[in-house]
Amino acid sequence: MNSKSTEIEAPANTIRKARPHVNQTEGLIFERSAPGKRGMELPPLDVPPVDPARALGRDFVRGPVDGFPEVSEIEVIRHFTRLSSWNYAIDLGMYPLGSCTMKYNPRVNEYVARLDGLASEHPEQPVELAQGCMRILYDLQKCLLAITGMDAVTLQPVAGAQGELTGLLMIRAYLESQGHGRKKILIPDSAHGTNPASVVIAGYEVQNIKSDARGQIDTDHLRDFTTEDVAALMVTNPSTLGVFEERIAEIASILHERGALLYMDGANMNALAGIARPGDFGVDVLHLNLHKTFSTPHGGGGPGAGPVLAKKILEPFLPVPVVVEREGGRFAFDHNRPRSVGRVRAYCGNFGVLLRALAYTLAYGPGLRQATEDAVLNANYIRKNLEDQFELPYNLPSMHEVVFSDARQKRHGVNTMDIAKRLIDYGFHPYTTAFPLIVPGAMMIEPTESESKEECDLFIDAMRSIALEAETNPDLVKTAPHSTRVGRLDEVAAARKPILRWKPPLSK
Amino acid sequence: MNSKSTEIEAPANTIRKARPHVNQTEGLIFERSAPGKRGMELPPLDVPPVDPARALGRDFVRGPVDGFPEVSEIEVIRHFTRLSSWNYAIDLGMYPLGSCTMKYNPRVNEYVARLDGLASEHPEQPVELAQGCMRILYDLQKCLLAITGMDAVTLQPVAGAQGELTGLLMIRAYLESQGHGRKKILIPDSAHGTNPASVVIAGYEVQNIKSDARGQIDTDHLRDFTTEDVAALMVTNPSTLGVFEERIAEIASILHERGALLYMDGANMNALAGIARPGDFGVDVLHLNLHKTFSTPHGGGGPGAGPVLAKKILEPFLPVPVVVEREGGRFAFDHNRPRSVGRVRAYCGNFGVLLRALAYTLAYGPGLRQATEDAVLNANYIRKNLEDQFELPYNLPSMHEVVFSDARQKRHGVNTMDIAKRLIDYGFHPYTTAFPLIVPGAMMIEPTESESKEECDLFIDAMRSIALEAETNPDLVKTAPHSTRVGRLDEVAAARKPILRWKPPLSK
Amino acid sequence: YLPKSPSERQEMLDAIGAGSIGELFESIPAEFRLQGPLPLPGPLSEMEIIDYFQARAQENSLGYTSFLGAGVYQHLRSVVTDALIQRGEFLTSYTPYQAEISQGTLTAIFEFQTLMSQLTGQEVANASMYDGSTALAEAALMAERLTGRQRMLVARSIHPEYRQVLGTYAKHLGLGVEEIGYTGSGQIDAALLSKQRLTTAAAVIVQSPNFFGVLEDLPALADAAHAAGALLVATVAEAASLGIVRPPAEADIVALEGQSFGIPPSYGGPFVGVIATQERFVRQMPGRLAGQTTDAGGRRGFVLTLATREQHIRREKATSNICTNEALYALAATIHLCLLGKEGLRELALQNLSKARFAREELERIPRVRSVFSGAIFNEFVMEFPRSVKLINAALLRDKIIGPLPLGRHYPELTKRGLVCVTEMTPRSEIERLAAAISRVLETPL
Amino acid sequence: YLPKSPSERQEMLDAIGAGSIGELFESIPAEFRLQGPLPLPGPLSEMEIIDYFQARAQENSLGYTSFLGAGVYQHLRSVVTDALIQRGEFLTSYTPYQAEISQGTLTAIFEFQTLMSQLTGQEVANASMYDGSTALAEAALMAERLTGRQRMLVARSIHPEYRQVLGTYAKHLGLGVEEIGYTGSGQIDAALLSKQRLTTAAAVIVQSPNFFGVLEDLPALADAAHAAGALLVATVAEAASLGIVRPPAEADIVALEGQSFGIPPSYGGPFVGVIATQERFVRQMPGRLAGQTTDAGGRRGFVLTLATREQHIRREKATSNICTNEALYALAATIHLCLLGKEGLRELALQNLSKARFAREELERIPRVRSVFSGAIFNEFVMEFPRSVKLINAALLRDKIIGPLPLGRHYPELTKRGLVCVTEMTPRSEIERLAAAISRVLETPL
Ligand SMILES: Cc1ncc(COP(=O)(O)O)c(C=O)c1O
Ligand SMILES: Cc1ncc(COP(=O)(O)O)c(C=O)c1O
Repeated sequence: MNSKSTEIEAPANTIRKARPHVNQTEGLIFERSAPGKRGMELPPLDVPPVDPARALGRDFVRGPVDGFPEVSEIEVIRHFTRLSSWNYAIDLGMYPLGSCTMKYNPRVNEYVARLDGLASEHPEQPVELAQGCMRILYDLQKCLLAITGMDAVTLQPVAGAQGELTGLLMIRAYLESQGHGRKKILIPDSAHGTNPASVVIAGYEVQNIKSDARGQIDTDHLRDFTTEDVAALMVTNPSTLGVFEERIAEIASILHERGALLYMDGANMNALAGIARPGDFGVDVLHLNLHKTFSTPHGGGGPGAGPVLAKKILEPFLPVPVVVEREGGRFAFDHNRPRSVGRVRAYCGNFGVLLRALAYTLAYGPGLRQATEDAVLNANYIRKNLEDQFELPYNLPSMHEVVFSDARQKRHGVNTMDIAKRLIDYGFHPYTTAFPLIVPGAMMIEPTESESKEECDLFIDAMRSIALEAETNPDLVKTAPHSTRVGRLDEVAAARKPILRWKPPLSK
Repeated sequence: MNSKSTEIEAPANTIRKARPHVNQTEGLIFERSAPGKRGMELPPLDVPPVDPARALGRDFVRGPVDGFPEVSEIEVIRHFTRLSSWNYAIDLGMYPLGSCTMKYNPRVNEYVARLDGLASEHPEQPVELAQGCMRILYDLQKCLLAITGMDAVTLQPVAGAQGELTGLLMIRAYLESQGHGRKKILIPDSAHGTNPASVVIAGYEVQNIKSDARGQIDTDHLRDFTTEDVAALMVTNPSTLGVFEERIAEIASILHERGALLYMDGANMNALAGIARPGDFGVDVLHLNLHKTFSTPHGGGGPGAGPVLAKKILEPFLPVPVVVEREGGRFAFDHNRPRSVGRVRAYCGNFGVLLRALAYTLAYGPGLRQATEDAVLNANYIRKNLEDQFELPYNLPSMHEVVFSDARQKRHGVNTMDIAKRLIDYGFHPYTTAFPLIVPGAMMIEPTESESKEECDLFIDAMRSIALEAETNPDLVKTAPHSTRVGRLDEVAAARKPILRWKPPLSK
Repeated sequence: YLPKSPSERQEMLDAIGAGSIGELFESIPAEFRLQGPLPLPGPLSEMEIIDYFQARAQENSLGYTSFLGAGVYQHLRSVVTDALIQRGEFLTSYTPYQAEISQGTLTAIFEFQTLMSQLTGQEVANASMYDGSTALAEAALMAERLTGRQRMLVARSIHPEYRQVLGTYAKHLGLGVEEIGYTGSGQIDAALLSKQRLTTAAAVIVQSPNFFGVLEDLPALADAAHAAGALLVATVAEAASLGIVRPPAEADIVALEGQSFGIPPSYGGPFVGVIATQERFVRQMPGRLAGQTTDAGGRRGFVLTLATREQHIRREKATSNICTNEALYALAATIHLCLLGKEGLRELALQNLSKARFAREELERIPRVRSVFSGAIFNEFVMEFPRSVKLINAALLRDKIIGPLPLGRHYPELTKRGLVCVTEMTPRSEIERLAAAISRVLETPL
Repeated sequence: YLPKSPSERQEMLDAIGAGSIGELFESIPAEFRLQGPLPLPGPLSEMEIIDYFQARAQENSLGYTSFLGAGVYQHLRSVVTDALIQRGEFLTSYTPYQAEISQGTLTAIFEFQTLMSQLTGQEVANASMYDGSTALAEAALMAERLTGRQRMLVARSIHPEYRQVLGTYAKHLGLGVEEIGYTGSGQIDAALLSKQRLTTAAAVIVQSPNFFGVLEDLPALADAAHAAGALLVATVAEAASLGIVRPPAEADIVALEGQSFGIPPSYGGPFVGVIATQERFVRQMPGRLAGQTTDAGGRRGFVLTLATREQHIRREKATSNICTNEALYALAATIHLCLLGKEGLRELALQNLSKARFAREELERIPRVRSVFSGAIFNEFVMEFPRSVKLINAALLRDKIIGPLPLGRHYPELTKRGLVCVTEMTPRSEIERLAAAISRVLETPL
């Protein structure tokens, strides 16, 4: 606890969900190093040792790596155990980061991903000895096709952004095969930052289009913008406001009429799985974020997987290879796909993530619908209980997330980031603050289906209490968090003179 | 942090090893229960279901268990993850509980203990299908015999206390076989509480004997006490003062001359492994605490294993069964031991603990000696750096632990428990306070070999800083800890009107 | 595993003022100090350790289907339980003597006590005893303390190894152990429990379901015992039965084995024992107890309590010598039961009940194979075969089946009888395979 | 996995004021709302899920010894790494945007960046890229941004799939990719890198050890490139080589695959990619970076920094579209390297070196089998066989051996050549078994 800030600490009893508790300090692992300590032994070498300078040539050899750590096993265990205790996590509580779908990561998925015979398999081993892996890929493909209502799929992209790139390249390859050299991709102003960034890597130009007053795509504008030069529209549905694009069918036909395609960013599929299928409402290609909707663990920033699903017309353009079923139920890789966009990653993508996503899907089966319903229920419950305290800039019905703004709290000089930081003291991870850009001071809250009513109620209480604090004691909120082992960190200084690695002290 | 106590908080910068950090609150799991929630699904029943009332008879059936929890998997994960974050542990830092040998618990031991083919094995399966388990037992036996220099061993006892009982029963059986119906066991006043308690269950009487001024067994007294009625002396060596019984050979001969035996409580074997063997200095029977010296994890209070090692004369009296090697390297159980004391536990004892102890021994091999040396080095280093601040009631050379007393701090009204609690604020688990009884206000510190010099230095700093606080700000120490999510708990109230279980609220 | 560099060792020796590490061991008489290294295998690297144990695992029963129970059961376990008990904060902590930094363990213990009380129908339960066998022995000693009587009337239908342990504990304390036989139902022969015999007995001791898988009539036994001032001690070795079977609420002391709750067989241990009883007997109960209390700020917390029963306070006057117990497996059982929950517990028990009935019927169909006892069973039962169970089992091994437990070793009167166990983990197809394999064996002449 | 009871759902609906859950979905046009359940398998219980995947594992290569490398390596892993990355606090946290409750992840990332800088001899490294193949593609785009030139000179000895990915990324950005062949040493044919050609090139792109296992002469290549204002981009697919092989310090950008550092093969992913470079290039570097800073009290802490390079701030002007990366495996690599340490890293590399030499000699002893390239190797090498490698491999399967990778598919000029990999995990006896098996196969006429 910052000694400075204790003075303005609110009465402890308003915070029910968390209390400070003693926590271990720990430096960098390099600071524990001492010559001769070891954390791991190797089995003895069972062939004659070679002299590296002889074997490689003097110019190719390096000496011991300067500054590399020398620590014992228990020091490694303690180092990372202590570090871990400084993290918030889904296993500790609600993590309502909007657009991130931080849901429960089932433990059995970790177990099966580590099975000998799965984790141990080499991607180049003969297909006769990889039928198990291939069947996992194939079964997952079938599930994803059923959930999205699409016709074709690639599991190779390893994140949402790579899925976007892959989908865009497929669109490009398709249009070029039709003889259309189109140049632009339309992107609503509410889109996630990866969308425009992916467009550029796909060699397209970004054309931003504004949302209407209700936060939906303005179909009139869309008509105007959809020129001959437009290859596709990238739509996020439900949008990043958590709202379903009601005119999605109309949007699709506007595009299709003009020979353009509809790309859907499926990051928000947690609002639809089991309820509605993008394939039914005119989407030509979409990606899924398996590390969101399909519960694979985020691991502090990855890994993920971003499969791309497409309509029949785009199938020839899928990345190579494609897993196919041959007669007798054997699986094979089809490399011979001349119209393919090529490879977007070596091997079969993030197999370990794909496997977990399949485990997740099998656990629910058709019951995925209930998960989706609960996710939407939670978001609406939170919305209902907070809408008298926080500004709702767009008030169409919410699906899996709700986006407020800090407009009311701003009057007291308290912004969304301050409220977010104060939530930490209340025992929660903050919501998403940076995004969507069409909402200044956005507070994007996605509880997911994994939160109990009790956890939602505690969150509501915390938010209401902070709203009150913003009025009565704004400084308390503006200097939050007060209960963490470090206070707000100086990001400006970090960027101005970046220190991006540890270096041995000069005295040595 | 207790709001009350913050006022008397010392300047934070004296505490280097820990800081408070936000920590999740959590009630009892029963308080999360709601009808219909489930944490685990069963595979479907593949035989016809029976009606329990029919199958068992109406009088033998019960209804759903009242008050039993109904919670989901994520709630269980969070509940126990949150709970765990309230615990201190060896994985977090030094745990210098004297006599408890809290050393690093190697992770690979957890891995091998869970291997399919080991964790899955049933103790009644045919020995042809249990050769792997039996070889583990046999190999461990050989290691323990080598380390202790004894002749015979049983792995059946599942804790130190049960080892004591087993050893005493063997002594009793042996003496009775010699026609001596002796009645008493001598126990030094420094002994652990389990020693006298075990003596009673073995059907013996306890005769306490006083230590001499140096904390050692007074051999003159011993001579006087060792009458015809004395079956054995139970000695802890090194003693619970952490001091080697220098006259151990003399002690053994006094007993042996009078037909009595020497039992050694081997809880402190961490001072001797690889350095000296009890079999060499006259011990007739001893137990080891594998959950101490051999690093099997304590798990918040168990499991353990307390193998008993004995000299040849006691071998016929070992509990049944005994693992033996038959020709062709096959292993078998010998049940046919008519002079055995019988069984002390069903099956083969705590196999999973025994297995871990073997893994530990194999990791070190003869290098166990280095571990012992480091343990003794750490204890002496701490002693050296604290002996000007704390009273050393007995000042013979320390081995693996050092015992101070609170005599100096008492002058300021600060006792060993207060210092212990204040250590918590400094990021340490306290030392042992309750014991040995011959040191009023004991502070029994056992660092083990697992602590780095840096961790020892931090501990020394903490203790010296607390010594200073005891003089300058005794109240700060007396009301510690100040950094934990709950403050000192009222143990008297807990014992006066015991609440030993949760009950559903009456309103329901 | 040692966190010191050679130069740090030297620095520390210098600080101590010792010339060498040997100096620190000089209090050990020179003749007892080892000169050479110990003759031990190793040191092995992590990978070699794994190789050693993997090789051992291959020498066991991988790939076999087993029908063994008899006190150790193959039940469903969740990977969640194992993931949680491996968290260092639980795994590598000591007994929670320092409550302020042990609330995790203490809260879990309190929950364990609650669950065990709920399951057994008793008012309080401890956390924990070593296992079922030692819990039973300790329960007998407790009965002696409570009644002041020394004679124990022990059902022959109790697990033979439990009885052996009880015998070991009882022997030198002057406790008499009298065995009470069983009837054709497989239950204790209540007719042998005459009022006269009971009047000087500390307790009637039974197991339910008993070693033959048969449920005992506890209410009736309790009535008989109580009428004569004796106690009823009930042991439960198959705790999964408590999901559907009437709890031993009428017993005065329950000694329970908790292995069925998420704990692997692990060749016989570690498991977790429990003693549960009535509140009025709690001060004679052995073992650790967590109790609820508050701190100065009124916040709820838990502490170890009633320690005046325990060896570290009372020494030779303690209720038991137990110190280290099976806390981690009490935690595992707690997590497991929370996952299973009210419905799952019942459903699991029902599956066992249904499968055991199914299996018994399948086996009864085999000519000359018949069910032995008429009493109600949970998931185990005794079958009689036309030839030695050992011989049959030897043949079954060829089918990778570990057959029924031969009862002859412990019950000479029950040769050619075997104890069969099936749980929710035994697929129907394996039950059918067992029946078919036994048929085949019996068709082959000796 | 859902934490709600039916009555809680109803309560919440009531609070919202919705008559049914369906009402909450009314913003989806009715025609798009599914009527029936999805045609998906399941729901499966935990045990059934395990059964499904265990069955799949049996359909793979359990029990086979493999000599495959080619970008994915079987190296020693410690159970410690896996235990630590499974701690919920690491496993189930998001990208550390909120620094005050993410210091664990941020500190580990900072350590990862340091380790990668140390290993590659570069000044800074990011954390992280998807894998080696995409890191290489991104490195090429970075070279284009840094030089303003569009032509890439790409060694044919780079991993074919890495080249394919590079091709996919380059294609629509108007980047030219020119392939540069190799010589008899197995190294890039430096003679083809004329000054003229280099003057308009953004970068020379090589891999070292390259796909044939041969080390490239990076200092010389760097000199040539720099003299013409081009950059040298080096990719490292076998990062374990950095324990003994001179680091690519002279390269301007290093694209590294970190799978060798404690990450299982897992049929090709997830792995972890890294881009390392010089400080002066950092603002053109893609991917996440943690930097050191302080809080108001002067306490050290770490934050994500230089985010103005990234898509969530810069959108279409970002250095890359990467967002989610491979943080958990960056953590795994960090833990693994801390365990291995300075000595272990070197010892492991030396073991690889020694075993590969031993294996090559063993295979060279077989008549008509010869080593193809003369350049220095680390743990992989190319052998020429007297017949198709595919045929040989098919025969080796009978011995439960997965043989050399046939090079013909990607290098038509290298039919009958196979790439052999041995690591510290390949026991000598298995190497000998491979040699013996190949001998036997070759003795059998076709
Ligand atoms: C709406 C949306 N689109 C795309 C992405 C990018 O996905 P990824 O991070 O997997 O690249 C995200 C994730 O942050 C997102 O929220
Ligand atoms: C000296 C000594 N003897 C005996 C014991 C009892 O061992 P256990 O707890 O394994 O029963 C202990 C452990 O606390 C001890 O420290």
